Amino acid sequence: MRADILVFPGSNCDVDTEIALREALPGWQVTRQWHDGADLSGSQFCVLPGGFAHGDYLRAGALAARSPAIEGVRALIARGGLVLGICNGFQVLVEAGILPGAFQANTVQHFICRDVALRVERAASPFLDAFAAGDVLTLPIAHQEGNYRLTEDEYRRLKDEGRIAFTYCGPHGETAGDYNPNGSYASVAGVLAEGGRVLGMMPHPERAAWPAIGRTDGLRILAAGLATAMQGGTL
Amino acid sequence: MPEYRAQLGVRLRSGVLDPAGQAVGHALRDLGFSARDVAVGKLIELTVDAASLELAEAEVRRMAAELLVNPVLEDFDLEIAPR
Amino acid sequence: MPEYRAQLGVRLRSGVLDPAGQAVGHALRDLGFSARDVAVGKLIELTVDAASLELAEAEVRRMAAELLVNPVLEDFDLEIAPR
Amino acid sequence: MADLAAAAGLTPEEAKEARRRAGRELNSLEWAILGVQWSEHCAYKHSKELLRSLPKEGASVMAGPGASAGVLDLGDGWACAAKIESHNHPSAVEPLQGAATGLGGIMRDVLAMGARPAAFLDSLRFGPLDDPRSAFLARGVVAGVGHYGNCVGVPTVGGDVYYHPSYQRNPLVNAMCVGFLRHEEMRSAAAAGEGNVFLLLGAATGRDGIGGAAFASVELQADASQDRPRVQVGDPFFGKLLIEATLEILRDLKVVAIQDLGAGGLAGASIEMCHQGGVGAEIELAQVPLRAQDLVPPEILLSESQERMLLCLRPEDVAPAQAVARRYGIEAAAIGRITAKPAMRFLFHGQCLSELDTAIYAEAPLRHLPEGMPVGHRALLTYDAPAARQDLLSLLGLPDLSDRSPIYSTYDQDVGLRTVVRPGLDAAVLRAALGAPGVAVTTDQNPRLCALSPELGAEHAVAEAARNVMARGAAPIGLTNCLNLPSPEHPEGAAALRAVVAGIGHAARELGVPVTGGNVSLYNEAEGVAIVPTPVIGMIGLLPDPEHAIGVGPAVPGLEVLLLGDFAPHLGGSVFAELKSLGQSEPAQPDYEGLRRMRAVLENDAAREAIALLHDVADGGLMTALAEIALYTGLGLDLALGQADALTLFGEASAQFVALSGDPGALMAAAERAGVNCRTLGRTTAGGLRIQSDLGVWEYGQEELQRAWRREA
Ligand SMILES: Nc1ncnc2c1ncn2[C@@H]1O[C@H](COP(=O)(O)OP(=O)(O)O)[C@@H](O)[C@H]1O
Ligand SMILES: [Mg+2]
Repeated sequence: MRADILVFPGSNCDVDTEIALREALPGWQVTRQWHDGADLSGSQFCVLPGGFAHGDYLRAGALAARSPAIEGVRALIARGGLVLGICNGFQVLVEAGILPGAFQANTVQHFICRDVALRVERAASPFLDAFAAGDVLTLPIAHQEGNYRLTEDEYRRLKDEGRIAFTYCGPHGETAGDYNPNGSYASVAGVLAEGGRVLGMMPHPERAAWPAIGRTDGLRILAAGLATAMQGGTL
Repeated sequence: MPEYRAQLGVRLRSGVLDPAGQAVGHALRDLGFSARDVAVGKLIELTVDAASLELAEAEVRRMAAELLVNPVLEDFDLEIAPR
Repeated sequence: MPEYRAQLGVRLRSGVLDPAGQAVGHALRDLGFSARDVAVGKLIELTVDAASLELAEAEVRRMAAELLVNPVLEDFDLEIAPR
Repeated sequence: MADLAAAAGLTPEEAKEARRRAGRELNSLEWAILGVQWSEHCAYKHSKELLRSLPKEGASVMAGPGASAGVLDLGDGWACAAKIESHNHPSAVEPLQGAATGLGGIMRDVLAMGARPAAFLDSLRFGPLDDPRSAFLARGVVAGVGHYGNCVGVPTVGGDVYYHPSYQRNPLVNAMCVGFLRHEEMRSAAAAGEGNVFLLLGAATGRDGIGGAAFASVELQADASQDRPRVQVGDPFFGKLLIEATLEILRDLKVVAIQDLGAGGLAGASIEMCHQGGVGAEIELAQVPLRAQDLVPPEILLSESQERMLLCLRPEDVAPAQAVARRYGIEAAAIGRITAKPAMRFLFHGQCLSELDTAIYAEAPLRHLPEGMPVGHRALLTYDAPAARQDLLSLLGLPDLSDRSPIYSTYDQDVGLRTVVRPGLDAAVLRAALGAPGVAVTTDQNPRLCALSPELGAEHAVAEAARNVMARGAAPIGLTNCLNLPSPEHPEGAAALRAVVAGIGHAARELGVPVTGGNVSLYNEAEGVAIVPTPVIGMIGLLPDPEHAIGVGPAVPGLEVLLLGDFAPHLGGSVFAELKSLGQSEPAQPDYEGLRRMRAVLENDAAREAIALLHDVADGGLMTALAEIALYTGLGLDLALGQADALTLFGEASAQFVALSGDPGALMAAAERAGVNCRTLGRTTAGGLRIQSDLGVWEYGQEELQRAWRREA
């Protein structure tokens, strides 16, 4: 089994993601691939990592979304592979039209790096197999443009289709109150594509995949490939 | 081939929240100015080679559609002239 | 009091490094466009109340000097008209 | 011709000396280069002699002062490169880009040692925040640190910030970078090998920051905006590509020498590399990739365009290096070759513009420091519980003691997966790599103490930095320093420079910590106001097993709260004395013996493992330290302090720590063996902070402390 991390100029969480995937997917081959010339044909799982691809100039993720490597991502999705966009990777997937919506700057107009609480919504996805709806995770965010915009219609559709993966919440899963760090529509922190095999999320699971110091919530998301393989999925 | 200089004014579509504009508006009012309805957009300027003004304009509109403007949030206007 | 709508085009001064313009230029060329000398600036629009066009313009220029434009790095042009 | 020399910032004596050494008149290009090379910023004219007095030897030192960054052995074949540098004047003119390029500059110093940049720290000084200009500068600087660090993919894991009127027009921005490398990966800047090639790697050269080094070496003019063209713009995105390309070239090819382009641009880097290697070079300026085609030779040589490195390579390695650069989309131009003759030959389209001995540029004549020096007084106080209760809340809300998370939460603290302990309290902890050793890192200096006594203040800066890494259980093994001072040409400035160097030297010797390098920033005065002497210390503490550093695990209710160290607090230079307008008296000397003993306690594995959290008593004294523990952990503390007065509650100590422990016996035993006083103060709880003392009993809710600390009135 192979997991590939797509590296764009300016990606800066690619090595971190590699470290975390090795922890999460023992026995898998994990590679980092430079976007130019990337070959995902032997891949079961592709991660678009965090960072500032192309400096986030123009709009976050916009330039990377036009890379030829994105065609490989679309092909992997068509084959039923898993795709995870983390932070900047989520922005790239949105700019590429693979996930809905758009991003704006955080309402506070500056970068935010801190742990947040996330509530797992009712969603069928290999990425969420380890959780029950309502579970509360702690993951760090680190972004400047994480204000995820959806129209009300889009939001309702995603909700009806069970495609909202995470929402920002309080320590006990409550969403009433001031727990939305960046202004995202309805506190949405992560969404799925149809079928649940593509996940985009602003928080960084790879930064919470470090059992030795007690950060582990991200590990369970990154282990999606294992869950799918165990269930005899189509990987 | 003739050169044309294009200028795209990229604005948030009406109805889209503009936190940057709001923040600038606040800051201006804090400084004692009467500013209202502040909007912050982008000004993208570039030079293209094309056989005619029409072709140049068409090329820049394709650039806008393919990369420069995000239609989910943004509108734009275009001015273009020979260089 | 009359209202005026002002539009500031804020550009990097010539000679100042424009990483955004460079990156966008690269991307456009990668997509097969002929774009050159790409510059990314800001477009700031706002409404002011003033007794006359002259006073409105003076007020907006003060806003530019005090907040909107960073003279160390940026130049601007201003268009202003009654609303 | 004398006007060319003067225009380049040289004194008549210096110009005369230059002519004498050259044996001829210099041309305009040579004067321009010399003006930069002999500026204070590049040549350390006033401080070089003094800096020789600092201790540099230590078991861990692999590279010391003189190298682009100091390098310390961490064991297991790992090493840590670290350096701190100022970017004060650029930040006063354009705070965002000034701070951003400060980070970029220090990052490339660490990269030049062959290390992967792994973390930043930022040490900041501003005027009082109720001054709008100071608030503007502070916002811009913090935004600039975040802009560069977050995007370049290097976390910012700590720093310090103080507000003092002397920084109002001359803020300080000191940036520290820490990098990690394997021993065999260490590189030097000494060019060698006749016929080897100089490869200029990175961004194209533009008209950025021309004469920046000279700018850093004069007092700020009232209208600093005239200095605009000297402001540089950083491109962290490009900086990231430069890191990756450079490390790949260093890994795959035999790079003879490498140096970053900083002050003095291409001239500075090439001269330094040749001088260190005792060689010369012939450089063809027409080969330098330009961003603006109309640059003239002096501009090409002196431009301080960011994101560039100069490499000395064997000819056969040039094409492979260029191939790597191309993959990352960055320029790599062969611009010259090494000559055996130790002279710098600068050519433009084949025409020789100048040939001058390397040493003439590299060995600036030193200047003598003028003689001279100043001091303060003392007062007493009667005290009670209500006053004590309120005073703590007031202290926590002071800009110097309040919550720093509004600053560091705008910085990416985690990228790289090396951050074991994030900022928040004392030192941050980094691991070099998965399963590798690591370090605790901090920057410190207290302007209040330095204003009273630059020498004792410098000693306390070292002591505090040592305490902060010790609070993570780390052993201080090396320090880097940035000496921010006013003009050395006035007697007070000269005396302050001498005093801070003496203070750092004294403390470093007492604690056995070598000085691995640093940076001197003089002429920090504006509109007739000189800054408080500000010797910022960046400390590296060794942690063989960073994942088990003190404070990694969570603290829980029911732990014992202990006070370690002799209870000898002092009000001289304290925040409390300032709050109560008591008048200031000179601080006491740091208790070095106490710190050495405390280090012995922390060397004991059982004692270290018994500590859940350790925090030193510093600004604001014992009460503040206790409150900071409650704020950091979210826990309550139930404490019995016994005899208490203003001095014991708020006096500031130099070798005292508060520990939380689930196994106090082990800690007490080790403390007793090391001769460290150890006293139980109480326990951690799930509630608020409750103090019992002979002044009475008083309490604070967690919310109330948080509000005061966050200045939410
Ligand atoms: N300018 C800054 N940038 C990043 N972190 C900072 C800055 N100033 C302070 N911090 C962090 O905030 C915490 C508290 O700072 P400080 O009060 O100076 O340290 P200490 O806990 O040693 O008393 C530390 O973790 C420190 O690294
Ligand atoms: Mg401390």
